[in-house]
Amino acid sequence: MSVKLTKKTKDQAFWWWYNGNLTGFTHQHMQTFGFMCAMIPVIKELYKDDTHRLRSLKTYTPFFNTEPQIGSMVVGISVGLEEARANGHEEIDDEMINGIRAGLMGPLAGIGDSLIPGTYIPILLSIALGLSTDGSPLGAIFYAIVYIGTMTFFMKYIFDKGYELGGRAVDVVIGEQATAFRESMVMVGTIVIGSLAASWIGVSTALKFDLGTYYNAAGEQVANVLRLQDTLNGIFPNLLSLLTVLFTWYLMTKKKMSPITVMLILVVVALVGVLIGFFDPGLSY
Amino acid sequence: MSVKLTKKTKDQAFWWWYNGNLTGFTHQHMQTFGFMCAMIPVIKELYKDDTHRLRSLKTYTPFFNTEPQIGSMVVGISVGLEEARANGHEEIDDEMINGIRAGLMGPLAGIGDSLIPGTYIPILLSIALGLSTDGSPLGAIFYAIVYIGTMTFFMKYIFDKGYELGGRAVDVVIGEQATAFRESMVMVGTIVIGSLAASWIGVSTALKFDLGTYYNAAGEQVANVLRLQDTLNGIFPNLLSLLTVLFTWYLMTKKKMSPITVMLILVVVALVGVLIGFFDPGLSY
Amino acid sequence: MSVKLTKKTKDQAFWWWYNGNLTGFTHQHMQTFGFMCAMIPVIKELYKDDTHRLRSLKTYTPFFNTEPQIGSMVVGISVGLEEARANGHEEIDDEMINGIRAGLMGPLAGIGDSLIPGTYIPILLSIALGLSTDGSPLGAIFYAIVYIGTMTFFMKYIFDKGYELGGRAVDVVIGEQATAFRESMVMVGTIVIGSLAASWIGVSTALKFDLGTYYNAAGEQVANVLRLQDTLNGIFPNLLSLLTVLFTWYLMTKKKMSPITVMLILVVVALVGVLIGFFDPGLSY
Amino acid sequence: MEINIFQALLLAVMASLTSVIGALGTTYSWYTLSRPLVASLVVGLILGDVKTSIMVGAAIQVVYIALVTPGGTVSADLRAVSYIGIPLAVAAVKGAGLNPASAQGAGLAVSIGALVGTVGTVMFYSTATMNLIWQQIGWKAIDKLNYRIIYLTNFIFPLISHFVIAFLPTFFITYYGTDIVANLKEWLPMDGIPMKTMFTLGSLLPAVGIGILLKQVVQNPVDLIIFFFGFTLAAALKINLVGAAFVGAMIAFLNYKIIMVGAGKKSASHEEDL
Amino acid sequence: MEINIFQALLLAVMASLTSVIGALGTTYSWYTLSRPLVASLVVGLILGDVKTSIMVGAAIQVVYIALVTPGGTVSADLRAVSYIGIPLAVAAVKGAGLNPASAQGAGLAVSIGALVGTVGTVMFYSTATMNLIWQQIGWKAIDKLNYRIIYLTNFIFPLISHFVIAFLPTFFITYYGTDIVANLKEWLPMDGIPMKTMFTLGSLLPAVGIGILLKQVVQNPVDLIIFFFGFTLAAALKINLVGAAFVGAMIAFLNYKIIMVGAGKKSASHEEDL
Amino acid sequence: MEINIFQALLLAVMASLTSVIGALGTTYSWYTLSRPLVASLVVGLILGDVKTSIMVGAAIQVVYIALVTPGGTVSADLRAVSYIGIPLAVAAVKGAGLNPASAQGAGLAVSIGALVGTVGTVMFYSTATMNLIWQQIGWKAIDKLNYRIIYLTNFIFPLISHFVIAFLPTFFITYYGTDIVANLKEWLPMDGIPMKTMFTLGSLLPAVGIGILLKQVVQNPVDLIIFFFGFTLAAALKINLVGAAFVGAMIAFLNYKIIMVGAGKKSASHEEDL
Ligand SMILES: OC[C@H]1O[C@H](O)[C@@H](O)[C@@H](O)[C@@H]1O
Ligand SMILES: OC[C@H]1O[C@H](O)[C@@H](O)[C@@H](O)[C@@H]1O
Ligand SMILES: OC[C@H]1O[C@H](O)[C@@H](O)[C@@H](O)[C@@H]1O
Repeated sequence: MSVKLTKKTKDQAFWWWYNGNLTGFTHQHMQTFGFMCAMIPVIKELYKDDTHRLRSLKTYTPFFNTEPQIGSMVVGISVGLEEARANGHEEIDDEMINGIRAGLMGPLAGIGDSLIPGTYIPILLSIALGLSTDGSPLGAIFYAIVYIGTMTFFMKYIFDKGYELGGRAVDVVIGEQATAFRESMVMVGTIVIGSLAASWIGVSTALKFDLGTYYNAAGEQVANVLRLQDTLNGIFPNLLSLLTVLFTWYLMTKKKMSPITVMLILVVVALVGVLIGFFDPGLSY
Repeated sequence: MSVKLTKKTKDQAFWWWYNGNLTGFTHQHMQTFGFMCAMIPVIKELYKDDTHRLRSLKTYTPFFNTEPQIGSMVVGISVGLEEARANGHEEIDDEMINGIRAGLMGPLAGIGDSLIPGTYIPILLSIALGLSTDGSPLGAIFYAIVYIGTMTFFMKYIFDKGYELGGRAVDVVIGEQATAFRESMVMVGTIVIGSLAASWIGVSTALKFDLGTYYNAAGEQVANVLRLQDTLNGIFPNLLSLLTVLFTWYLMTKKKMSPITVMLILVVVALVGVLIGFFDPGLSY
Repeated sequence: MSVKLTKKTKDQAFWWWYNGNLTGFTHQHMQTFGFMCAMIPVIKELYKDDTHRLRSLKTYTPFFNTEPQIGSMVVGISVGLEEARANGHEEIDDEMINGIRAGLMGPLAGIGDSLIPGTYIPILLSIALGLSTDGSPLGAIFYAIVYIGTMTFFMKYIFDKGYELGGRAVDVVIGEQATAFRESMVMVGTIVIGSLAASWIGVSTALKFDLGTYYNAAGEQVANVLRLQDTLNGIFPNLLSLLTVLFTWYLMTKKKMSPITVMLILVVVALVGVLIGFFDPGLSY
Repeated sequence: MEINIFQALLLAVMASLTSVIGALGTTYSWYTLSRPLVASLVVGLILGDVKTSIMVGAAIQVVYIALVTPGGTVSADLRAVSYIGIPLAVAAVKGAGLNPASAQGAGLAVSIGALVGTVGTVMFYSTATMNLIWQQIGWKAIDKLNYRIIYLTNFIFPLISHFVIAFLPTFFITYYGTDIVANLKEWLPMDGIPMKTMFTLGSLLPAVGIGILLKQVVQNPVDLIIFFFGFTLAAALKINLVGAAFVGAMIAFLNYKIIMVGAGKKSASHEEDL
Repeated sequence: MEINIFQALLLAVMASLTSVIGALGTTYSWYTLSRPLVASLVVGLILGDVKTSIMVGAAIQVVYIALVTPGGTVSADLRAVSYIGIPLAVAAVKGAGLNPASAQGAGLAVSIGALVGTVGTVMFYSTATMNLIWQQIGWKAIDKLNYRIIYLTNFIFPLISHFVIAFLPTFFITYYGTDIVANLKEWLPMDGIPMKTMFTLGSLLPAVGIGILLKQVVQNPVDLIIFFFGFTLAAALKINLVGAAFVGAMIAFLNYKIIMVGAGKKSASHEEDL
Repeated sequence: MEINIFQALLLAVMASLTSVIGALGTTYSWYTLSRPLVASLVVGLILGDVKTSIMVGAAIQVVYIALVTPGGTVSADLRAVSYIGIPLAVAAVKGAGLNPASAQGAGLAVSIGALVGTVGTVMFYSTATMNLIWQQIGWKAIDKLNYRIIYLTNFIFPLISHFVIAFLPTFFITYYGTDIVANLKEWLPMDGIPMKTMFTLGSLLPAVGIGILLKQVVQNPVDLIIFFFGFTLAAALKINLVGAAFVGAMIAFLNYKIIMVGAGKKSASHEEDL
């Protein structure tokens, strides 16, 4: 006796996600509630007793966050897996489902952020800006229609692909292979997050020491200025950003601080840094 | 009772290869026939009965292609292995020989192409051009003698080295170690082929969108031109070349098309691309 | 019955190292004697019979060399391990201790050389030069105090850390895990040494061939000069340095030559190279 | 030019709905309605001057054309830029009688945008923090299988946060702000402590987002090696994210083989099922 | 200047023998006799004006100095460049009374070279395709152990391809071509569809060569990861092939250890025998 | 200006104590007392003109500001630069009546420094070689557990090397050298064989140091793969040492997992204890 989700239920899952992936955002749980809302119709249809419903709902309580649009794939996969679990595949337990969720969210966050807001949107906006040069509303309308149209199609498409994959995954990605696959995906994710950190964080110091002058080999008087940022780059490029990330990671992981606390600490760091001249964005209107 | 190839037979193998490595070239089999012609004297001397001869001749029917001059090493290795097989080493079967052939052809193609026509010949030609500045035939004569001389010596040398290696290989590279070695060589080959693709294919699009102008932060009117090639490079450098290779690979591997068919398809692609303005080499006399 | 080294003995080990890490330097043994001198007080305190003393002293006879200041960590680790061995941990044998020493010395040499004389000292000296612009002794005094002060503190600190680590290591880094760890450290070391070679050796040739002129596509007469160094860089950047290192490695490892002999060979190479015009530093006063 | 009470109300509604965590959802609100170019059409309709508004919006859009918010870190919440910044800029530009497409016009617009962008950042973090209250409620509902509360937690309760943190300030600022805006540059100069700190903070905060992502994948300090490797790819080798993913895939491929070998299977088998 | 029937015949013979898959073998034909500089000496002897021919050949040689043909993909088959292009260029240059070493002389020579180079490319692919006929025959001979046919397939039958595809066209073009050549630039302008398509094709075709190589090493889609990695090395990191081979060796070294561990052997053993 | 016998003796003592393998130990002697800036203070006190000496020392210091000596390879032993070069330069500068901070003054100082730097290099290698004698003695002491001899080998015997190779030459050169120095540039021009050979040697010798390090880690030729990989990182990818260590750590991490899998343990366990 095999249970098959109705199209309607799958659509509900998709649209709850589409509309609510970030609406209840906190830095503590990010997209966890959004994800749960998407799974609720599925869980309600698949299981009739509360014990199973509770077990399955709780499966989705761990932290979740990714680029939400490309991330609809993960929702699709989870729906597929949940369906397979309801059909008696006992290998599919919480650990496996969350392993896959956790394994995918890193890479998809990196790839999604760089491809959607990082690449696709700038292209569309360039075109749209061209259409609006003289104050014409055309560009704005063009952007809204094209972006929402293509993105909705894309999200639905990979949601469906994910659903199929999730279902099939049962036959393939089980046991040790699933572990190996998941761990390796996490590895890609970690590498991508590393690159993300180096590309998108640009902490730098404005500190410089004016050390008078000295005479070089040609006997010329040369200004002797030590820019701390140059020195740090010599040790490793973008070192301060690396250290800042490690610092936040350390506070959250080892000191068990919440993201909010860490942010408050950074507020203090920023203020003190500015006061002592360590930080100076050097901007002007 | 051990069989040892005569010097004469080995020389024949070498010279058949030297003279015929590409003479019967098709995109289907490339150097397969050239390789076979080199092996025939060897097979004839080593085996007296047709069963063995046929078995061994058939060993060399799979596809073969590499930079043919540096590739004379592979011929040498095969001669050595064939000799060892004739001496009763049963581990040396078709799979093993072809594994080694296939493992080496990728790396040697990449390395050979970049070192011989890519580096050595340009140097010789530079010198030769200098000698021919005023229409003197000296440069041409110099190039012909030096290139043929050094290359013939080089080919013979690594053929002999290959032969020795092939003979010795039996004691060493057998069983699982051979598999591991072969697979790892194929891996190097695949990586080198990847680099080859990126270095030697330069598919690019000329498409650009003229999107009027917009005003930047300083209020200056700036031309808003979207060059598709720039955008694609932003996603990944040389992306179009990557996609083109994957496309040909897909057609040949998954759609089982012959290289000729694929080339005809590319003719159509080129023509259509030019007509719609996607491609434009932008050359002039 | 557990033996604990007195603070005094540990301090002695540290200061012997501090003062003598390179005083008895030869290219044959480098820091071996310096290391032994640091271990002697430890060995004398831990063991009362000559058999054990001899065994432990001999543990430190293999070649040792690293950046000596950051290298005080290795001394600390060895002291910790020796103490553990004296307490009956039989897994700690010569092979293990030397494995760790050998595993660490490569990475620490690379990292230490680039961070201390390569980064920290230039910074301090820049500041000091600024303070001495007008012939004032201030800069010299500043440098001497700050460098010696911070470096001594640093060396003592990582010596102590190393000692703790060495003691704890027993519970953790034993058996196969120790082997895996050591081999992997050696791997990092080898990679770092490779980078070191590429960064710090700059062997280049001055050879160039003046090949008259030729006419280019535009019909212009162009000087046709072949710079060997450019050609070599085209094959692989800094190729001559790579070959020189391999040459010295080959002489020392395969031909069992001593470093001194190799250096004398290089003197000849340099002289001959200069005479035939292959080398030319191209300097002037 | 004045902004009347009704207009200010509409602007405040829009500011509540948009933002990266706005009530209309990521695709509609953040990636569409809060883009300055799109917003300028809405603002133009509200203020009754589409042409000027779009010219101002376009100038501001250029600055934020590739805004990315990794791991919930927002350097400029566009809801403020779009629904406070654009209206005020339109008012300021018209008030000063400037051509919005001129150097001064565009410059003024962009300055106002930058200024309120930092205000938006504060709004974003405050909203996300206030949402913690609702999640407390939602969290308890799970055990009771109270689906309704879960949906309310994700969709409805956060409206309260938006009301307090986005609606009210937007209303007041746009309603009273037109006079103030002219002197803002003097009150909050870029080389003053507050603005310097805000922008410094803007460069530090993404580290928290990355830190949160990192926390998910790195439990074991030894795994930081993998993170360092990825950092090196981009920092020292200037590889982009797609390239990093390719290199990462190569490494992960080896890792996969290692684990499979450890599990006693030949990695070759099944491989093709991936 | 005229090219007589006898000269045209000799040039046609040379064109048949050379090419990358020419009858004289790679080292003699492709890498020596078809190099424009070497060819110009041969052409000079045939035409009876060595000096002019070599000056023309040298100018053309510079363009093709580092021509590489990976995986049987040829962007310019030098047999046409050398044995059609050089003679026609010599004729054209002398006809116009130009100094072959002057800007106009060298420019004209190079233009003609480029033009017939594309003709040569068509020749190359056509010859390789026609050879498929002979391989059909040769393939059947294997089972019968008919060595003679195998040798004929590799060495003699392809001469028919060369006769049809290289000899005849070369003969006619060089014999009748001297008048035509002057107007070629007008008939086949570089910004016309035919030449644009030819050159575009020239940039696309190497992909087939690489595709063929790739097909040999990547059966399993998952192995594309390795290919992507190699591509990234050159495309994003600008590493050259030797460097890529070094990096590849490092990865392969780990792979070797993994497989050996999987096979239950310590990789350490035997390693030194490699 | 003359250097008297007493001053020359003091300078010779300093030259014996400093050097990278100087008797005062790495931190005090090499990294402090032999730095030209610090040395110039000492020299100034000895010669009785601190100001001039420091100006000269500062000019020379700039040249050697980032001197690294990997694996016992020294391109310029600063003991000669500092305790022969600086005094002679001070003498020369004052003799010629130059301002040490002028173009000519600084130039002269730096030239003399470069010149005696190569002399120092010879001193360094000679001392290290002479120390082989003492190590012969020390080596025998180990078996006899003769601790005293071991300490003497490392600390006291090498003083003899320093006396012969550094003390005596320094004394004589500084004592008699002031007159000579003016003409040195003519006697040993930079484009003469001796200086060319010296500087060429300077670029070759570090290879021995790296070779020694390499010998420790690469016994098996196959391990050269790892070395080539590291070389490629810096040579082709321009990564610095810290970056190379990060990449290396990633590779080593995989290697660690492979060995652990081979040893029949799941690498996951214990990992965190590292
Ligand atoms: O980085 C992944 C993801 O993190 C958060 O959920 C938000 O900042 C999103 O905009 C982002 O795409
Ligand atoms: O790429 C390897 C090899 O492929 C084909 O055989 C020909 O194109 C050769 O010229 C080339 O060297
Ligand atoms: O390279 C490591 C180390 O090698 C030798 O011991 C000396 O050259 C030191 O100065 C150096 O730090």
